Amino acid sequence: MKRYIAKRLLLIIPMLIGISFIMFTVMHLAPGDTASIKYGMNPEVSGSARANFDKMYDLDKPVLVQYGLWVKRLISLDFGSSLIDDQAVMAKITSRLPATLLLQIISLFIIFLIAVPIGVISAVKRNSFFDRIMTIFVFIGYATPSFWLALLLILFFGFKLGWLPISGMSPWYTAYLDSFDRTKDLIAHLVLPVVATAFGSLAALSRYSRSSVIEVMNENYVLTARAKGLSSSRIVTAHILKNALLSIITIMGLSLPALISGSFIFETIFAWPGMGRLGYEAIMNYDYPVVMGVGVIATFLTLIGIFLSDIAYAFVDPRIRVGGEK
Amino acid sequence: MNAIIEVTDIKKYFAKKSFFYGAEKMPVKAVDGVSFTIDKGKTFGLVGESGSGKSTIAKLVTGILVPDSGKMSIEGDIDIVFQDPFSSLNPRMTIRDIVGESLFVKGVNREEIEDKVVKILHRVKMKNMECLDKYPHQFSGGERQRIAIARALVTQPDIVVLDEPVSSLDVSIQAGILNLLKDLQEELALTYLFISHDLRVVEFMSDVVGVMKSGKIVEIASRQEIYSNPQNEYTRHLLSSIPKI
Amino acid sequence: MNKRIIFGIVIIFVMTLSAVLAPFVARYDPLKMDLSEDARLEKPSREHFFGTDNLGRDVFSRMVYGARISLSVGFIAVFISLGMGIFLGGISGYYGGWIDSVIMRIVEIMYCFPTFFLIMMVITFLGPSIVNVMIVIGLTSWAGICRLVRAEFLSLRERDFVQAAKVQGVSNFRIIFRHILPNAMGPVYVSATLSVGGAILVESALSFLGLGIQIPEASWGSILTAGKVYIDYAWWLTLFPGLAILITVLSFNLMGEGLREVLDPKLRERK
Amino acid sequence: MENILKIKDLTVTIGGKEVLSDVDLTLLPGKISAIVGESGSGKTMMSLAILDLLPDVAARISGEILFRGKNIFDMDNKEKQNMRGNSISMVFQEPFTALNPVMRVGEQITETIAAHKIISEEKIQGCLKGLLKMVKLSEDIASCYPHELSGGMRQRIMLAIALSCDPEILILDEPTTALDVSVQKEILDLVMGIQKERCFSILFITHDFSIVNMVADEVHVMKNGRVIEKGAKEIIFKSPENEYTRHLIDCIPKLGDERERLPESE
Repeated sequence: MKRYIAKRLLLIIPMLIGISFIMFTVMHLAPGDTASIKYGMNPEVSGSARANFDKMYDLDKPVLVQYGLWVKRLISLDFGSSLIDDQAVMAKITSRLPATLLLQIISLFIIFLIAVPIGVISAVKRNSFFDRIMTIFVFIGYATPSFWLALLLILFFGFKLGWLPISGMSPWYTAYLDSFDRTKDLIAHLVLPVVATAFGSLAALSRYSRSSVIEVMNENYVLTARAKGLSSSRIVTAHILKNALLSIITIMGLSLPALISGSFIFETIFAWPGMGRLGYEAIMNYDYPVVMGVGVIATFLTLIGIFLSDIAYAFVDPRIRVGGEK
Repeated sequence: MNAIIEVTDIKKYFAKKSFFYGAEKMPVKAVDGVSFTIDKGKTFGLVGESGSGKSTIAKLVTGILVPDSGKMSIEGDIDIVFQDPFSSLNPRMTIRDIVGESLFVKGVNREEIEDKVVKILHRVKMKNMECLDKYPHQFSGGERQRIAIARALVTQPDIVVLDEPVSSLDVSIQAGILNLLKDLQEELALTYLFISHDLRVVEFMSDVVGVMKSGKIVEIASRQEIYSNPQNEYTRHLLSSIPKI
Repeated sequence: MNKRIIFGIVIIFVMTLSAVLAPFVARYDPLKMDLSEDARLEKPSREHFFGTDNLGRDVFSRMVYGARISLSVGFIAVFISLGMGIFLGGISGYYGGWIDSVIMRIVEIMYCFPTFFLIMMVITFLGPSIVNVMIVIGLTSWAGICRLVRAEFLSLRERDFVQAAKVQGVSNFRIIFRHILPNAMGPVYVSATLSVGGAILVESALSFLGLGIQIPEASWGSILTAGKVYIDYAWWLTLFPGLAILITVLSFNLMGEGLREVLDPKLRERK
Repeated sequence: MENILKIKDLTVTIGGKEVLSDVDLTLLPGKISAIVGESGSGKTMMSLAILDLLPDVAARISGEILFRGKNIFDMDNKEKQNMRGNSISMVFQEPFTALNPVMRVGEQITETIAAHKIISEEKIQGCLKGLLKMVKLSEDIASCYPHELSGGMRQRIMLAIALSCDPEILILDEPTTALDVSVQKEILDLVMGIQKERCFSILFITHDFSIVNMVADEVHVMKNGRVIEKGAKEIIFKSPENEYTRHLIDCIPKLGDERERLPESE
């Protein structure tokens, strides 16, 4: 088990290198090779930034050498500084990270807590009224353009009904509130972004949970459990759920990249002061150091998430935990 | 003696893959120094329990796998019939294409292929000849095994490896296939390597029998010797385990 | 026949047909502006089924032409990812060894990476255009199909009919194309159908962020985006394009799920 | 003698196809009855029907299965649960898939006891030790997961589960088909030994007449969902009335067989 964890953890490093290399190459795809053309696209780039940029990327050297040097600096978490305002990239990201993590983790919890029960109930009561309704919900949820949903949410709950705030996380007035009201205000600001973020994954995961539970229900050991005279609740909780959870955990891990991808859209729509919006703005401004920084950190977070799901999997599955494969 | 197959001290180890990357230190010794010879026109029966390495021998002799060490000399063409007729026939090919493929890849022309395919299907006693344009799932297990035998024999090989050819069939079907194999051997002067876990079937089919355990042949002798006067402890144990009628 | 497949096919067929026959289906020139006060932001009516936009253009006509772009992005992107996925997955699964290791590492990277960010980067740096959008979506979405094809190849490679073909001296080329590939395609069809919907969604999200199709051409996503400024008093500008995307993606998903039910032996009744 | 299980005119239809047709069968206390048949004969359906575990998909059932005089199709869920694993228990063919891979085998045994008996945890653990000893496994096996055990060991665990509540009827559905011959012998000897001691009834389902010869008192031969012949073992083997029965016995190669060819059926 320890070896398993260590190996999984070590795997993160080559993945990170591979992904950052792809991004690095993509940046060099931008038309023109020299820094001046890149600046030409954005008049906001200041003189000192240009100097920084040249230094940061050693643009006179071959791409591979440039990449090597960049990785060397990355080890000390030095992503250079922004071309727009000269701030250190790392500082910019760390100031935005908590907002993103808050939104993502809450969404993840909500997805898990709602989708799995929906899937299990639909599977156990297959073809019931509940199952049919949920199937329709799932198919629609899966096909809905999420940004469109976000717009509709803003239209109804923001403009028409005026129930919920539609943008930002903590406006200026929160400084004057006590902690209880501040939390209340934060929750109000979270509702719409969380709903928009969670909606698509919710549909996907409940569908997936349903089919994994059905698959497990067809296994011979479930027949054994029934032949033993166990009650149906015992069969579901002790035999079906734990086995179905194995594949659900895997898919949760694999859905993280989609969730992070969503953050670039939703943080922009809801003006959420997180890393996703930072990344989007950086791309639009050709702010390469920030783009690279956001890309690497986003990937790192995804990899950590997948690592955690691997650990959870190993924890549930004795074939990995105990070993001794026959 | 005119040995058509001569296998000397072949070995095949598989690196045991652990759950994720990296091989474990202890390889599985699937075949661990096996030697035997088969005379022309005879049947060599290879019997053993699961994991004994008998199927690996089939793959080594037919060239699907390459031995790590040892010598094999095989005089003549060789073909194979597998255990499971549900998996040994390509579900998306017609019977004509399945049986005729080995002729096709050798560049035999269309009429000749058709002719040979029809002849061999007659020979394995496929009852209706409308089967040519049908697909494997339209046949029963026994019929599929006949088709598999036809495929193996269409190029007129000298040697056929039969890897558990009746193990997944019902006993009443099994009898027909075993009889057919005996008939074909006589008509076409075939040499068989007959692999099975069932000592009774091996006794019925073989001239010489080898008993395998954990990658090694523990006893090898004529059929009469093995069944009436077994020398090895394990052979005796196996024989005593068979329920008697 | 499966109800879901029929529903999916009918809708996709109608959408595709009206996209192809756009000049006959649309009643107005999609680019014709009418800036007079009473022609702009008109509500849906008999004259203009889906109303008019801020420049007085007929939204229905724009959407019929937009279908051309949205659908072709979906189809071509999937075509690219299908080609790459089958090729790489096939050689990975059939040959194994170091080729397999290299390809699978790349696939894992694609899996663990928020690809949307990469797509945004590439489109921005290369400049947004329909062709770029198609290619980039295609090049970033092959990993799933690759893994699927590889898994099929790995298991089919060990099947007895492939082993038998090897014994009979059938060439690798023929084994791959005659024996393995036809048997591996079932799940690939399912995945490809579902991916078309996915690609349409990604294109619309890109357009929404201003990185997709550029004016004057329009996809459903960009029509929707242009309308979002007026969401408060011209709801039809966002509602109809969104619904069009939803219904189209839904049809592809239903068709894919239907295909899965038909093709997946696990879902069929057990013998 | 009074019967313990009586099946009357049982007909089961799945998806429009009759898998069992007018089956009659009587099980006597303390006796071993075998059901022999080839694939598709409906023998597995029989065993599932007795525990009312037939697949839900369009299974239409007529006829009666009387356990101690009560029709199991008239029982409510509670009564059925009480019967399954307690009065009638079952061992399946595939020891590799019949055990839950993520639960320790000890718990898979004890949960059966806990489901049927109201006794203390200590006593349950005592039962567990006794059961493991009975199937000739060491006590520390209880903390293993199924993947750590061999096929034969797993089938012993299945046997321990099935015997954990002292059933009156044990159904064995091809219990040794997936095992090697030497392991088969051990398992069969074990089952026969325990049965002699405890005198429950066994319904032994198999395709193999040589196993029937080894274990059974009574034999039922099935073909295409029908029982085509039944009777005491000695009679069936010596003078089968039905052509098919005779063929099934004759077509197996026997040790020391002098025949050049085996009889083929049409």
